[in-house]
Amino acid sequence: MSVVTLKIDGVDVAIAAGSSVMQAAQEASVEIPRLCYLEGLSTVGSCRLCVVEIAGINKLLPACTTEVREGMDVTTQSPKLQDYRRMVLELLFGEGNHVCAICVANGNCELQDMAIAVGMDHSRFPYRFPDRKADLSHTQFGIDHNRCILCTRCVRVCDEIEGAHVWDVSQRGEFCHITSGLDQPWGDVDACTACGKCVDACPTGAIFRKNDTTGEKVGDREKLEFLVKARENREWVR
Amino acid sequence: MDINELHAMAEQEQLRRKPHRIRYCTSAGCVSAGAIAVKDGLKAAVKDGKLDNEIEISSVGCMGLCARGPLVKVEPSEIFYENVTAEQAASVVSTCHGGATDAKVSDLEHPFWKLQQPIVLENRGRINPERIEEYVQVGGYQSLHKALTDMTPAEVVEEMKKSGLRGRGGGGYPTGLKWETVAKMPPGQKYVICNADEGDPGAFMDRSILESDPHRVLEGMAIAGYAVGATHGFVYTRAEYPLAIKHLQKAIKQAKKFEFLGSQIFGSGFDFKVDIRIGAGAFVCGEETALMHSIQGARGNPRPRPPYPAASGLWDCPTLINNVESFANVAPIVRNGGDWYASIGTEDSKGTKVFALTGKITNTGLIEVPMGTTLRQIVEEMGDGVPDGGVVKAVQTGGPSGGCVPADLLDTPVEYKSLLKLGAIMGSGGMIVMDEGTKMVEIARFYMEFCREETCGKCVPCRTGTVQLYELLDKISKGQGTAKDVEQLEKLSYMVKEMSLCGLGQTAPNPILSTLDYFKQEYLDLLQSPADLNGNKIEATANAPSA
Amino acid sequence: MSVQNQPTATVAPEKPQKSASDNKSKKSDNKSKKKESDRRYKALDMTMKRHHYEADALIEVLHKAQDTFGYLEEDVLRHVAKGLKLPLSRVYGVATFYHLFSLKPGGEHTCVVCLGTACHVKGASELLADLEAELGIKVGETTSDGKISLLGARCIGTCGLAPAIVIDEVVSGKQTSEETIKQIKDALAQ
Amino acid sequence: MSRTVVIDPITRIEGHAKISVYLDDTGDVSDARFHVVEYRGFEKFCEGRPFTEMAGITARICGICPVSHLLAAAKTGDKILAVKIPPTAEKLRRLMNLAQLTQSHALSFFHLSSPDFLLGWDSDPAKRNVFGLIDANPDLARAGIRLRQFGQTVIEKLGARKIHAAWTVPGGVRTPLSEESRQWILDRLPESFDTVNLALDLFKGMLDGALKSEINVFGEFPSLFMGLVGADGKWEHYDGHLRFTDSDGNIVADNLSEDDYANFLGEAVEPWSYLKFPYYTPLGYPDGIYRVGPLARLNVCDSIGMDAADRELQNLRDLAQGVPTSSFLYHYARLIEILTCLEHIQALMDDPEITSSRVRSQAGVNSLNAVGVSEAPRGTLFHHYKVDDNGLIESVNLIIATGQNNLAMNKTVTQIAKEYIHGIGDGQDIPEGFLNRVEAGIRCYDPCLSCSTHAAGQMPLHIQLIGADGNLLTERYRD
Repeated sequence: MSVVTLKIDGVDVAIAAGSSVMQAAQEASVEIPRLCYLEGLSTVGSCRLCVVEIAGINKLLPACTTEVREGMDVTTQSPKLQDYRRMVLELLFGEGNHVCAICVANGNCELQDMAIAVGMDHSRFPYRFPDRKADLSHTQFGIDHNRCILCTRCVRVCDEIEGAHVWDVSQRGEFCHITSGLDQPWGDVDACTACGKCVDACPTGAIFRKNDTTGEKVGDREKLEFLVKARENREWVR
Repeated sequence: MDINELHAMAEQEQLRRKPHRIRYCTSAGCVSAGAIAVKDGLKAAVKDGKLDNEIEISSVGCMGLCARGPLVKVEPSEIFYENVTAEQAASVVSTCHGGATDAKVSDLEHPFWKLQQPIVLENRGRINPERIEEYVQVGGYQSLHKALTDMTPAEVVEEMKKSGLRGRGGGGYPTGLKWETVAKMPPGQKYVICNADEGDPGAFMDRSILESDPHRVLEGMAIAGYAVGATHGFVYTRAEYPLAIKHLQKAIKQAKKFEFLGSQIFGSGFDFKVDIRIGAGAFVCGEETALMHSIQGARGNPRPRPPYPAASGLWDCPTLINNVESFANVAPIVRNGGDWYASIGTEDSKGTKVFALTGKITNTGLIEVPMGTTLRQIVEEMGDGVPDGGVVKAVQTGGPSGGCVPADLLDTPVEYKSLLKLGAIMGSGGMIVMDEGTKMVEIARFYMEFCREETCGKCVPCRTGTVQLYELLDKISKGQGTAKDVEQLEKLSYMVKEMSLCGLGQTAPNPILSTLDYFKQEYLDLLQSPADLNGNKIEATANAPSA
Repeated sequence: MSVQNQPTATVAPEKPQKSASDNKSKKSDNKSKKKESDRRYKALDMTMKRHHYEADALIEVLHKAQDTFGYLEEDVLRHVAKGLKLPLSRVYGVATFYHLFSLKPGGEHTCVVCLGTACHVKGASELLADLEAELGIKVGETTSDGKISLLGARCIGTCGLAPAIVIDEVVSGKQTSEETIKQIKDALAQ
Repeated sequence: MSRTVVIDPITRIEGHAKISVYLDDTGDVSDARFHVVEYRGFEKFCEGRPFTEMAGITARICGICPVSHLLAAAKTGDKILAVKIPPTAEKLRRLMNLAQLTQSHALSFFHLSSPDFLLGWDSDPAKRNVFGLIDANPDLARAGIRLRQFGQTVIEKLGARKIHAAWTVPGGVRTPLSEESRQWILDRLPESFDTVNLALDLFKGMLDGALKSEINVFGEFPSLFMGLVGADGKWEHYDGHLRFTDSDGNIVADNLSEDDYANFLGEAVEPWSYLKFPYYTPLGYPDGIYRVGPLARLNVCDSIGMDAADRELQNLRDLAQGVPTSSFLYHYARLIEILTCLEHIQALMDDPEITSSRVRSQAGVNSLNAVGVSEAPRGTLFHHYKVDDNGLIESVNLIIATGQNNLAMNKTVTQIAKEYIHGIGDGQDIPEGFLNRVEAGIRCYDPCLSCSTHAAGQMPLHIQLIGADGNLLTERYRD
């Protein structure tokens, strides 16, 4: 396997060719903000938080989908990136109805973490207050579309890891939402195995266990990575 | 089929022809202006005069001057009549035998015609798009024959590179380089896609080409397939273009019948087939990765590039994707050589470009001009300016991805580089003229409404940024905005431009940014109170027209 | 859009049957028998077969379904999902992404107002507003009697004739509100 | 010429309200009204939310007594699950409510009301607050602050936060009490007892002297009283049944269940206030006036069931020569309740089961309609939810303690205004001390207007004098 060397925020990293800038950053212990990226799942590059600057390229590129190249010089933090990331988060907070105070994921929410990481304490854009619903029809889990940021981790984990493809995105643009089955109540979808992987994959409080109340959702996100590696490498011990 | 049969087919068509032909335009523009009634009138006149053996009434595709439809052309005298009515049909028929007509003759010396240089539209008014014989009669499929028998794939690619042709869909990537990249990918399954998902409002170049000369596109695709090593092509077209779909379907059927498509074309070892895929109403599918998802039966969500389709496209195979106009240029380039094509146009931009000239302009229609023609020539000379003595305020190019060029910059030549410098783009060819009555904030809002409704919703900046941009524009245009809103509008525009995943989002703020550049005073005049945050009266500094 | 809903005429006589299958009486035997007897499902099956039941043909199949049934009702989507071996959510996601697919029945007649730039510049928005007022519905809606749907189109490519409308497949250009309203009335009277 | 005095907003209460004083032609008071002018839409925006979130949402109604809402919401949730919660969970919930009563009453007495008593009705308004109290009587002020802190810390030790601790959940509570916390509570109890006894002695002394006349003026009128009592008729704050008594100590209704609240409680609406006017339906509106809160709880119970507190209760009843019916005695009742709470906390700390880790019952939605009740510091609090099959809220009704005292509060301000305000001529200002007494009439009830209107707003003061012709004569603002 060939190895390429590159610089991430001035740190030299050597990593297998074909890896992503995101993986290289992890190797270099550089934290890159992200929401749609989850180790073990395919990448979609949709949240745009992980965009980085690469010397010699005049476009911002997402770290999760950009392959490493020999001699790359990557900057993950700059005033411009910080400013743009903050705006992305402001847009996300304005788009849904994110009320941390009563959210199951309060204190354990990646959206919240990202807001803190980029210093977003309020949104300069007006809140849209969309009329969205919660679906508690499943016996064990619930989905509250108010808190969904459309990262599609649930869609991917259900399709790629569990193989049930309960979820998909329907509609378009601002009306996009996560749909179960034929836009049925989640509890009515035959394909659901109630495995709970989407609960663990969800970065916010959108998908949760039904008995969880404020701040009680403590997602085990590493579990998916563990599961993927367990299957690939036959290592069933964490 | 071999070359002799091809020539024989052309000859036969020549022999079949009657001494006179009257061509009527069947494009949507002329049809909705009454072309069908005119056709019925022409046919009736021929029948009544028992002239069936002498005069042939035949349809052609778009002849360009849509504003003055229905258009009728008489051959071999090559006289164009404008605004023909059913009542005038009989007198037009009579002109074949020296009769007189009160139908208005089009002035072919007018700049509208004179400044055009038809390459893509070279068969305009000359062939019936539904008859392959007519295409062959004007030299059709000879370029394909030449490529397959006289040239290696590498030589074809070389000619394309020499031609300097750049992607006519809007991106402007050098076509030859793209072909070369695909050609150099390891052998195996490769695809050719013709992007006919012409979604820009105000653009109908591709529709017109497909409706009027579908074989030219198929021939271009087949040559491309040969050059890059692909055996399967797709035309992805909008469902909103039923006539284009019909003509294309018919053309494919005919081409298969005469073995211009299929296996071992012209006796070579080259196989190529073309399928049509019909879109279902999604502007974003004009984006190449979204388009490929759509062909594969999925939601039209774009994906990050790289990998580019040339490396990994349809079903992860190397895929060449060009738009209709690009493919329509291929046959002439192969026929006449890349150097010939490169001799037309300017240093930066070679060849010709087709534009749909619309909006507040007298001569709306379809034109093909050499690169380097100035906007002023197009708008004022060819288009005869704004009707009823109005004044041009701006010209919008590139649709929702483009920008507005103000009237004082109309001397800018049509070139990729010079348009980009003005914050506009070449785009696919929509050119919309706006007069003094046009409110630029309103125009920006219109385009943002379009983008807001057409964003696929995958990436955050585009999905929700367009909504917030629209709301800001709406607020400002209603006179409820503040200086802070204008500042936020600009900041957010840059963010959406730089952060969005695909071309739709990356260019969506262009109409805002270019109107902010050239017409900022119009924004400021709409503010709640014309004062900045410090209470000072605000006025735009640069390029503000006196309005 | 202009090309959708064209089989209105063929769908209309079968309406009672359709509304029966709409009834959510979940007696599957009854339903599958009905399906077998429904030649529209046969037509759909033939299209799927022609595409070798390839999942990639989903959009082609949905086009056919929309043409055949007039709109994509739930049973049809299920049938397609089963035929192409696709997850329901995937089929639903695709069906709702594209504007030409409709999950609700449209009106007997359609009036499409082109809202492209050229038409916009020449007053299409005002035209649309007048039609909305006349018909008492918003763009994208169907009158309560199911007679006519009012739709907007991105650009129908007849910019030379702006503002343009399409009533039941027929394009008319250079419209005024009065002319369009008259054409609608004529269409409804037929 | 007649006119109206408006005090808006009233200070040293939770929330935003104003008082209008209507003067007749002679400048005497003809009427006075207590208006609540805030509005919030809690009942509306809970619709469509999972019932499990109700504790978190409704706790946000108020920063002073969120525990009351947590408990009412959790109890309503228990009923939706149709489970019996583990015994330790009930004890811990009780512990939290006792701590909440303690801290809220301490706040009311020491921070909000005692400046009037200790510094004087007519003292400088700029110093007539807890800071003035610290200057004048630092030991008492500090003890009061520490007593409140004790209550808050107990809440924090249970729920990990001082306010809005989302710790009570349908089915029980989220975390058990640690041995360490139990020990901390035990350690701090003696000091707390000392403080409340000090305050009791001080206040009792004043009731015999400086504040003697106020008892007859601040809301002295007959009315019904409502509150929870235990199965044995003892003082209750968490469970039990509802009882109405009258001013003579007769039991008017007993063994009422909160489930049937709609049968005996009506809610009237007046155009001049966002605060509803609940009344006891058998007597109609406005004759069905009843009072809730500390004094009502002491009036409806047979006894408290704790030694020291029962001694003080007897003292109160002796002072009133029967049933205490003056709202001024709410202050006294509050101190007695603090003592009661401390004794109950002491008892719970001695219960070996209190640190058990079995604190939560799990179940699905089993009942679609449920009413929960708890005794908040200010009185009885009802939560009524209807949910769909999946547990999403379809409708919510909240009946808040303060609202139930609305009729009584209006009656009290009228009574006080008539007593102190006479012959106010045109252009003549009302002495500030008089206005302060009118406000203090409201503070007897320690109203929580945020809760009662589910409202948002600030709390400055606004007074208006309005003539008989309805014209505004003068205004005064206090920020």
